[in-house]
Amino acid sequence: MTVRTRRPMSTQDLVLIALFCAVIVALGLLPPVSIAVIPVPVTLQTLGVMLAGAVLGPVRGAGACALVVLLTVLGLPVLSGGRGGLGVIPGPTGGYLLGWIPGAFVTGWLVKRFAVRAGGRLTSLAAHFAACLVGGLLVVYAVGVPWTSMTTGLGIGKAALGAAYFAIGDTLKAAVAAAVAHHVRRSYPIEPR
Amino acid sequence: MRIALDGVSVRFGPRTVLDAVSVELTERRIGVIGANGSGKSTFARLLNGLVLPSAGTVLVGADDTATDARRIRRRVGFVFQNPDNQIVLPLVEEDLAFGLRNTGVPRKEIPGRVREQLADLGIAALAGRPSHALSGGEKQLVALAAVLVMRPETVVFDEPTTLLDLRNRNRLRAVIAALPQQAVVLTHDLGLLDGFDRVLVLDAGRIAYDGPPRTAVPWYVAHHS
Amino acid sequence: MRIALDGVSVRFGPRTVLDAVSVELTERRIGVIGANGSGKSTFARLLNGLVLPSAGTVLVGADDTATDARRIRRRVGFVFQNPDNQIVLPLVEEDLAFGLRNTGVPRKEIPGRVREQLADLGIAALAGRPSHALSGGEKQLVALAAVLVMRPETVVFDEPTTLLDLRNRNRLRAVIAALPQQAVVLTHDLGLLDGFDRVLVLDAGRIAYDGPPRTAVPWYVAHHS
Amino acid sequence: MRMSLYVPGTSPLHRVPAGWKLAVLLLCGVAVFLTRSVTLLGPAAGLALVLLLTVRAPREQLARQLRGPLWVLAAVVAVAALSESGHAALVVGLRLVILLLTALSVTLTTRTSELQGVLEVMLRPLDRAGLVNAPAVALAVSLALRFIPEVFQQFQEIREAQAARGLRGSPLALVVPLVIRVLRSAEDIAAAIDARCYPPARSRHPDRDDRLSGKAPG
Ligand SMILES: Nc1ncnc2c1ncn2[C@@H]1O[C@H](COP(=O)(O)OP(=O)(O)OP(=O)(O)O)[C@@H](O)[C@H]1O
Ligand SMILES: Nc1ncnc2c1ncn2[C@@H]1O[C@H](COP(=O)(O)OP(=O)(O)OP(=O)(O)O)[C@@H](O)[C@H]1O
Ligand SMILES: O=C(O)CCCC[C@@H]1SC[C@@H]2NC(=O)N[C@@H]21
Ligand SMILES: [Mg+2]
Ligand SMILES: [Mg+2]
Repeated sequence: MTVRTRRPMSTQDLVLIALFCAVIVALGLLPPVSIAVIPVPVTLQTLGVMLAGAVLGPVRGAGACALVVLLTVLGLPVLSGGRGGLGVIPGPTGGYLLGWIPGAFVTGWLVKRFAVRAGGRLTSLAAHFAACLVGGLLVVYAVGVPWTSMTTGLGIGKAALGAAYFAIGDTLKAAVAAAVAHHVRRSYPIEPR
Repeated sequence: MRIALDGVSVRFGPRTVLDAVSVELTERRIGVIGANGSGKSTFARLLNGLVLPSAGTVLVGADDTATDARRIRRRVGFVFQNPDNQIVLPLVEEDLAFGLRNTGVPRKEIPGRVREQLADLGIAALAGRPSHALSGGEKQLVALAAVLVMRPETVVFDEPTTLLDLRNRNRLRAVIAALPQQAVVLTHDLGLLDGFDRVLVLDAGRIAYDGPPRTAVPWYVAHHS
Repeated sequence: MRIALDGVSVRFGPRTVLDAVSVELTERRIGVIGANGSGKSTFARLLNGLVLPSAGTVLVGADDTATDARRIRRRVGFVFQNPDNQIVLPLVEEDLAFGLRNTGVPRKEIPGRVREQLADLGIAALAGRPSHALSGGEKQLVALAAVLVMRPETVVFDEPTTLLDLRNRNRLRAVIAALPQQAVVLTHDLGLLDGFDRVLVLDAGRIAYDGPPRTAVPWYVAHHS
Repeated sequence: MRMSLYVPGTSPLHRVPAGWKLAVLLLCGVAVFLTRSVTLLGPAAGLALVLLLTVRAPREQLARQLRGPLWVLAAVVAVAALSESGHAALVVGLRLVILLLTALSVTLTTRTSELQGVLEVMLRPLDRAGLVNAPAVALAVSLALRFIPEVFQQFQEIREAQAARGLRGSPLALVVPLVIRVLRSAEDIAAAIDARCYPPARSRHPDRDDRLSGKAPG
């Protein structure tokens, strides 16, 4: 890591934001782990969202997600299954997509606040896992569920049913993201910010 | 080991990258050279089923890569140009152990095999070092160790020396020379092929020349500069 | 152009990567060689202020990299080892235009200068191509074009040939030989230095040898194999 | 990999300036929620369908963009029909159809560069107010477009390298090297951008680079 200390948001921060945006998109290009007939996108991209927060920290992590949203709105096929375009936002999953931004932020904030300082291997893993779960799951759903309810006119309860579909997958992804972030922090630490 | 390609073509979309290649590899030291884009990496990936032929068959021993890819991957190890692609865990010994654990080697045997492998390559001292902070040459050797610890019968190297200085290149050359296994080496570094048994020159997806390095290297240099 | 390092040290944390280096570069063709980790890339990055000295000063002409980095970047161009990391925009012509826009070249002049530069290197046909779909050799030439289009007075190359085959390497060598500018070339490919005016051999952050390639290369080979 | 959904053509929709299309789309998005009348929503949905058909996009492109959302739509309509009423289900379905089809029509007929232009115009007041660094956002978009194929290729390379090591299924073996490669290359890419005189000198805000951070959390 370079020791030249620069302006608060350096070129490198900008590059990291763009690269993690690319990682999130690339994870969506993988053959999706589709669960039978569930019609909604169960996507590895949320793994990327958690990683962006956990590795880069709150500001840059949220920046990477905001960039994904921007590319989506610009009509680029960046979401899983090669989807994109303005129509995603008013669609039923639009809220989840927007929720990625505060989701990554909260993940990053929690990691920065707690996980970085965690001592032992298990504590560190657990702290990362908790951060990914709170940010990448709870916060994302907190935006996504009401949004689904609003755009579809369904009650909150029924919209939450959709979230329940995702929860198992997203918990697994939080575990993977936590392990990855923990190992990356040990091998190639960058300061979360 | 005997690796046999019979009428193998590889097409990516409309593009023919390898064109009806038939060749039998039995020698211990085999070099593959050719221009950028001539098909070397594709050829190498055929040998352990990372790429499957669009036509023809690839036999490794008695196994067909199209149907027995899993077994073949354990018999044909692959060292890539960029060691960063291979290294997963933060410490060198953890990383070697990671591969063994994932293929179900009994836990108790693992530390012994890791130590032994590192010693074999003369890098026992790296065991406890952080794998991502090693120099290019050291990383290249660790990536090789991570492949060899799985005990493949053949090792394929795709441009293993591009990032190395003179000393590390010589070291890698010595390590390759000393390998008990069969080795297939793809390279632009023609000096690496001294003492090899056989060199294939690829050109636009075909074997344009096939012979000992003494004649194959000058042939390539004459045709490609 | 005259580039002068005076008592320059570079430390990363506890680690001293360059140690009180003083040297004056005025020749037209300067090679820098040395083992992996000896400090070559750090040395090169000093020359245009991408790395600033922890102690000492780097003067480019009359400018100090510590205070005039912006002006120096326009005078000293930089070609990195891995063109993948250097081509920053999606289309070739956009990428060449990027630097020009940053330096305030009038918008109307930009397309003409871009075309001219691509034609100079014989790659006019690549203008509208997406950067990620180029071959390794093409990428390296585009990266060079993106630097030359800024009309630097000196060009620094950090291992420009590692990914190239024989033909592309020769092409790049010819391009470097024909450059009107001063060139500083870091490389493990010792053949690249034929005909250079001066070669520095770095070892553990110090200049261990300094002389013409005729004597410097054998010295390095003798001390580093 | 094609990075844009744009379908070249000369339909009326292709010729409308991007800014207008976006403005109308936005209005439309608000309007559908102002009514529950099927006699209004029904014809509107028909109109949206006609609009999409005038674009003359390749069938497989349409199918890819519509398949996922139509499943969601079906599920939502089914739940609404079962739990509320047929009428409610119809209203929800028609609303989503209108939004989906009009947005897709705009997406298919507008170049990324045109949209980027609109983005710049929209960001301009925010930039002036010092809330967003518009040139930095534009550069971030371009960088992302440049590096999406690159990162995807790195991912494939890593997948191969791990498969050759017998570690195909391990998520750790795939993602850890990817993240580390990305972090490592960021240093070089940033140096390459700096080496090409970024940020531009005659910026109105000498401290402009701080500003993206103010915007990022959304
Ligand atoms: N997955 C793929 N899809 C499409 N084209 C491919 C793919 N893999 C390789 N190619 C193309 O096939 C040709 C041969 O590629 P290959 O990587 O085998 O060449 P190579 O001889 O290893 O080149 P180099 O010396 O640059 O490594 C190239 O033109 C390449 O662009
Ligand atoms: N930003 C940095 N932070 C910490 N250490 C660094 C940094 N950059 C370089 N180093 C260390 O400084 C030493 C010299 O690095 P440098 O890249 O200059 O070597 P090099 O001669 O170019 O090597 P190579 O031939 O492998 O490219 C290395 O040990 C490297 O790990
Ligand atoms: O692709 C989209 O349409 C936008 C993203 C919606 C995916 C959400 S995010 C949380 C939840 N977990 C998943 O795997 N998918 C959904
Ligand atoms: Mg190759
Ligand atoms: Mg270097």
